[in-house]
Amino acid sequence: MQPGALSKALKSGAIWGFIVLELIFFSVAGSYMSLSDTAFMDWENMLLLLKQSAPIGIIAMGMTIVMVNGNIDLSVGATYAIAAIVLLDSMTWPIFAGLGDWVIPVAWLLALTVGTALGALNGLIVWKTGVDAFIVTLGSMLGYRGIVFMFNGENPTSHLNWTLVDLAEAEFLGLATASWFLLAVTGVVWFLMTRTVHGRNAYAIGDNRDAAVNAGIRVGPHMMINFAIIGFLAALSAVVFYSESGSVNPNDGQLYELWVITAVVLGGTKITGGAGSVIGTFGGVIAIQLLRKGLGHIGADTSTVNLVIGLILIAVLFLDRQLNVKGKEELKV
Amino acid sequence: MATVSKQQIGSVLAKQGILIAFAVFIVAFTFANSKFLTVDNVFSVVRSSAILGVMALGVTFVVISGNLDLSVGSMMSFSTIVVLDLHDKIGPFLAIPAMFAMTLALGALIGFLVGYLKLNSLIVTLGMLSAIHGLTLTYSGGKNMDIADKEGTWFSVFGQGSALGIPVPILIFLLLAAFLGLVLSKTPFGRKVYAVGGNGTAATFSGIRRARTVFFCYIISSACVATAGLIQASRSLGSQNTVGQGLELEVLAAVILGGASLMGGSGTIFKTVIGVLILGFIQNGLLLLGLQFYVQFVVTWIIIILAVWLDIAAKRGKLMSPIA
Amino acid sequence: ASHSETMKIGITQNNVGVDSYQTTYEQAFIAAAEANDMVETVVLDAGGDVARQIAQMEDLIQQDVDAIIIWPTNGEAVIPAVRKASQADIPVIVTNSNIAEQGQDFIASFSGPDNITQGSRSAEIMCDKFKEMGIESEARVVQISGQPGYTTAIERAKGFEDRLPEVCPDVTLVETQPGDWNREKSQQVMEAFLVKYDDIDGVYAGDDNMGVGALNAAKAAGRDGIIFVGATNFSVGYEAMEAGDYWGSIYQSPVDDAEAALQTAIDVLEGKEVPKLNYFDTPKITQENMSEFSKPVF
Amino acid sequence: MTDAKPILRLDGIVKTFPGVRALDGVSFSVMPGEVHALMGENGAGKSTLMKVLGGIHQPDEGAIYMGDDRVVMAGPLEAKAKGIVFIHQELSLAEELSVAENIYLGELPRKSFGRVDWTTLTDKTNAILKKLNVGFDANTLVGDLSIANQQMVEIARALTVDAKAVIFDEPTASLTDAEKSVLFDVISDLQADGVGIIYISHRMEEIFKITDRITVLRDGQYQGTVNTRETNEESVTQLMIGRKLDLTRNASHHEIGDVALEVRNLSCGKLYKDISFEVRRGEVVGFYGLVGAGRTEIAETLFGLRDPSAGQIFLDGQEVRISSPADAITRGISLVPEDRKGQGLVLGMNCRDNMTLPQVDDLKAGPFVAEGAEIAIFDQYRDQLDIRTPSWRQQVGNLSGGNQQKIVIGKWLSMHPSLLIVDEPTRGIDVGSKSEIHKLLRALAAKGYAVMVISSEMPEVLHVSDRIVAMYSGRIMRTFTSDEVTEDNLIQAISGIKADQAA
Ligand SMILES: Nc1ncnc2c1ncn2[C@@H]1O[C@H](COP(=O)(O)OP(=O)(O)OP(=O)(O)O)[C@@H](O)[C@H]1O
Ligand SMILES: Nc1ncnc2c1ncn2[C@@H]1O[C@H](COP(=O)(O)OP(=O)(O)OP(=O)(O)O)[C@@H](O)[C@H]1O
Ligand SMILES: [Mg+2]
Ligand SMILES: [Mg+2]
Repeated sequence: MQPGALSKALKSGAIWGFIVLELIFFSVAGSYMSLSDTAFMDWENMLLLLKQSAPIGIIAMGMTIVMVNGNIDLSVGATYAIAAIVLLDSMTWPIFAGLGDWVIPVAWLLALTVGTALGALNGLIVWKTGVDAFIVTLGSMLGYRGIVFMFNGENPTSHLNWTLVDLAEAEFLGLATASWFLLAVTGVVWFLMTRTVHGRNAYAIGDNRDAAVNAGIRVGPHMMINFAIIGFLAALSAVVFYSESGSVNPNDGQLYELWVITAVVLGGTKITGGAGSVIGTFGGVIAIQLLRKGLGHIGADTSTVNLVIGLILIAVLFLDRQLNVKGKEELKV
Repeated sequence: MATVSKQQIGSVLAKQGILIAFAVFIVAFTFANSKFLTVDNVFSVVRSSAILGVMALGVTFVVISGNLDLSVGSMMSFSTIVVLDLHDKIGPFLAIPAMFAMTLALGALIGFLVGYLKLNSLIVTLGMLSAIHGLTLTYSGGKNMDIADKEGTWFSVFGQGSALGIPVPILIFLLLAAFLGLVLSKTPFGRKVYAVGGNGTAATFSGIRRARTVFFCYIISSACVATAGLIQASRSLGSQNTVGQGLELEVLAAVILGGASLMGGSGTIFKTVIGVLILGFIQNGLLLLGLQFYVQFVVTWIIIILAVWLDIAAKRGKLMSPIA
Repeated sequence: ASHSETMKIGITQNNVGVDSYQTTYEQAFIAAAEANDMVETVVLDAGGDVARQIAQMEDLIQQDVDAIIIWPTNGEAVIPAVRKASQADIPVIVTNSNIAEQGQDFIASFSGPDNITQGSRSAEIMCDKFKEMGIESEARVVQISGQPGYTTAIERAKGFEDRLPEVCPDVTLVETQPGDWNREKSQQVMEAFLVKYDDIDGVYAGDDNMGVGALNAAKAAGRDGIIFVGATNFSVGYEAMEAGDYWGSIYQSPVDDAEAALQTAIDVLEGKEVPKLNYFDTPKITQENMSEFSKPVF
Repeated sequence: MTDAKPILRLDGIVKTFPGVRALDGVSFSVMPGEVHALMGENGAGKSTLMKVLGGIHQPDEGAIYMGDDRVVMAGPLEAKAKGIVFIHQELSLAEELSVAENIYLGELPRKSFGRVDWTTLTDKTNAILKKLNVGFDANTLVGDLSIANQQMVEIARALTVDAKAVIFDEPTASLTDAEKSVLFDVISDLQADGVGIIYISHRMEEIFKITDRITVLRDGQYQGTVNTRETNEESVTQLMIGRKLDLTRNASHHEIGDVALEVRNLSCGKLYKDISFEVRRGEVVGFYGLVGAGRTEIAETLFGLRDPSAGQIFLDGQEVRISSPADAITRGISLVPEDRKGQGLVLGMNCRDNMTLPQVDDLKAGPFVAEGAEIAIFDQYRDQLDIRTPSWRQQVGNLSGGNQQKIVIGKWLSMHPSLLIVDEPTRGIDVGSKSEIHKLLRALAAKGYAVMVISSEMPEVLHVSDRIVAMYSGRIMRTFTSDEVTEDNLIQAISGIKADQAA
């Protein structure tokens, strides 16, 4: 074991420890406070947890890449809504009328393409103008939301296709479609970030951009690709979720960016870039979903839920910090 | 000496990029709608921007110190609800200081967490956004808060009164901006804020108490939020729990539009004021043109990016970023 | 299932805390459930997020409650989740705003106000007043609608926009902008309207909160004689009517709303006949008849 | 060699920055197999010239030739593709990545599906590291390495590609002698392969040890090129600074006063143990040791940046607990830190504000900062330390490395401390200014300051110190007076050999 390995293991373990704490707490509290007869840690409930984590989780994987790369994307919620509209609306377009249920893959593809393009547009602006990603995506968070409303005014866009719903509700080996997508995305992004040149370069750029530039890494295209990936994943999340629900409100996906970022940061990704892990993000997503689910399970009311979620976020951060202090002789800066 | 004059133009542009963007924008709207540049309208815009603006003044300190404050919207709801509730219970004379004390206590808590415990400000203030909202709901029982005797209270002066022909919210905004502008640019404390945001380690090595500096930035921010809450409460003499919801991002947009860097260490109060006005005039201008709100969204997007782009392009002397 | 013992009823609300109507609804619901020994409830709030609401539906199904009440965040997106509940033999009662046609087969009943009718009634109130003032041939109206995307906002706007030309064909609706159910936002929108239009005779707001925001703007600008009509009579609106500043609204009580939903659920579980569409009445309220109504508590 | 064609030729390069003409028609060439030194004062334009060559800056005028072809270095990527390797003056590493990934940054070996070929990467890296004879392996995180070892990682990059020319911009600034000799071996290997080497350094002894020719710049202007064998330190210095330099050891003797600082049995975890020494007024005490010997940590403890785990500190005979730098400053202690970019400067701030930062609370006119007084302070130290900057308004980040260091020194001198601690004070500083700083340190001592000088340069320690504390691995091995110290016994002491064990 290399020096520091233990503290690192503890560090990446913090989120898992927190998840275990949550499970214990809600199981115990649930047995007193909940009127449900089924235990919180019921296997079915845990499978449901995985499924319910999918919408945020899939986007969070993309956010991990973008944040490791040293950027941030606040527009994912709006991209998610646009992709959902494209998905549902395109199924009713007259040109696809002859396709029957084959319109489904076409609509999926369209939605994913649009998401990817919107992500790439953010990336292109960041690259070419040099404006900070936070500002660019803060702007497009508004702009993309405006585009959402242009589609259908303030009305929801709906198309309930029961074939699609059945497909989305299907289970394979006991796991729902959404769960499979979440697991697959986690796997692929993990591979991308730890095993490929592109992923390692993303770390290098986020860690020390000047060094990456000096080493001849093409920083701009890398950033654009990563924005395209998060756009794709936001669209994928929409595709997975709206295939099942069939209708999108123009303000759906609002505040998703904040939840996603919270999950990613809880999972140990540095806000300034250069460090972070996909597995950690997975833990962060599960931790948040568990918290929401558990608070509902024990019957907390709205104001309590808000209060508790807020305080717990801060508490996790505090614990994480305590685990990371190197000792008394540490430099006091 | 052609190069020199070009350089001079460049450096003027670099310093005033955002102002020029602002001017261009005002002229364009004035041509588009004759009502735009009337005294009434300007007052109306500045008055309704005052609340956002006062909050942005405080957030400017936080951002320059290298941190974020996403809790301002939720905290503003809190101050508004509290002062309205206390107005009828203990009277405005006591309600105002009591509300300030409570809001400052929240600011102190955040300042303690971010400054002294060195927790990441994005997550802390995100957490506080949610927690303070919960607190407000608990405090109000989720109900709207209204002053019973709306006609008979002098409390309305902060939001509705005017002095010397100028609406009081505008006066408060401008006076506070002048005061905080001096604090930031001329006092030792202001210097320390820049140093801490620019390089916290170097600031510590220079004997600056970084934690304390950050702490006071959040105190200033919460004092501004309390002031904004006061104006808000006084303006409508009644309020919902969600009155400030979502303002945090608008405030941040204004601060950034003014040219403060999220990395910390740069930005000025004057530029933030310009940023606030740009946002206010965009919203108002588009409304006057009768555009749908979603067109406003798209236009705001484009203007934010163009303004910031112009600003940094002028600074680096090149339109396109040098990133390969 | 036998209901000799307690009934477990789960509710997932749209977005508690966004306005006092929903909060009062939640409190009234809890109070009504506590008053009834036979009922136990799980009260959940979707925070306006469809995904969270669907997850809550799944959780309630998984917890095997006896009935689910849903205040939909989106009248169509929740249909598959409602179908799941009905497939699990859990009756679903929709409250406050209905779900779409395709989902009707899966629900036991809808209980709530009729928002389209509310919109039409507001149009009638406005029109009647114009006629009384004799300006029905040239009056100009602006509309401040609720949060874009919400069924309630859309239905009320639709009811108003459809009905107004029927009753007052010469009144023009010059512009509509959303006020997001938010008093402050509405005030800002109204300020711009006032600058832009020299002649505004009437303002229709999607609820009284926004209506009062608009009223504040008009007062600050010193523009008198504008007729304000809202919906969901909040206590601020009621007070403004008392003061003579605000003309009329639609009286709708969240307590009635909540109690009706709970009672419908109990009736369904007890096997009683319930109508599919269980509207509770939301009458017109104006300065003239307001003494017949008690001041809203929210 | 004289007949050979240069591999690389820069012709009439001009480069201006706002307010600064950094290069004014500079020409320069490198032969294959040659080590060509580039010298000049701080801010003379050396790094800028190399950045032009490396594609980081585009010249305003002038041309670059490789062989007979005119080339354009549009960016670092092109420069690299053309066989130019640039080892930067400031560390340019990604701390969260491994040594191997850093060495091959931008050119990780690939397998199918864009995967990183880890086996090849590790093998190649370990081969290079073996050549460099360092104590870490390919998978170590760069952030866990000391500054010196990080510098070695930078140097390792020179060995990864088939370089035509390698630029070393002050590679030895933070290296110890052992590492330096490894570096020189690497350079002579490259030389043997016909690679052209450009070597920037302020250390004369290195220049005369390894280079073939020397080109000198002054204020962005070309001063001439000489064969190293045909010149000497004195004339090079004269070329650089335009005057002669007095390099004699400062023998000024003055009264040594009372004990200003006494440290008794001080320990700080594993960083250092059982440290005892004293520094008197009027005395300069040098601290010499290998990197990692714990000298910086002692300085940081005295400056309130670390809590000692045991032991006592006395200032003027009074036991004190120094809780923070602010506390240390009020007790009259100044610390010029080791890492100027990270710890010394706020790069985005202007020169004046950086210089007066520690005393900003004291320079007041009413509630405001007295800007006039600040400018006066800045002007005083700009003149005294010969800081090259167009005005106090310039951002410190735009100054050359050496001038940045002078700002840090000025900042702490202007505090008029009673105990001045300087950690590697002349890292990256040109010969002229270095001797000025040495003189200054002596003069401060003469004024009654107590001065601690931490340095990894033996000549420097020998030159300025009245006494020398030799450290090894967190412990004091021996304390020498200036009469008894020799290079040999000093080297023995810092290598962990006790005085009584020595021959
Ligand atoms: N990006 C920049 N913007 C403005 N001025 C710059 C910039 N980079 C360098 N300069 C200026 O150009 C001049 C030459 O700097 P350079 O870094 O080349 O010096 P140097 O010879 O390497 O000095 P040192 O020995 O101190 O490293 C200096 O006056 C410096 O302030
Ligand atoms: N045992 C060690 N293993 C790894 N790194 C170490 C070790 N000891 C010290 N370091 C690191 O090496 C660097 C230099 O150490 P330190 O500051 O103690 O040396 P120093 O004697 O001050 O030498 P110098 O100032 O000349 O570099 C520091 O960054 C420190 O963290
Ligand atoms: Mg240099
Ligand atoms: Mg050191």
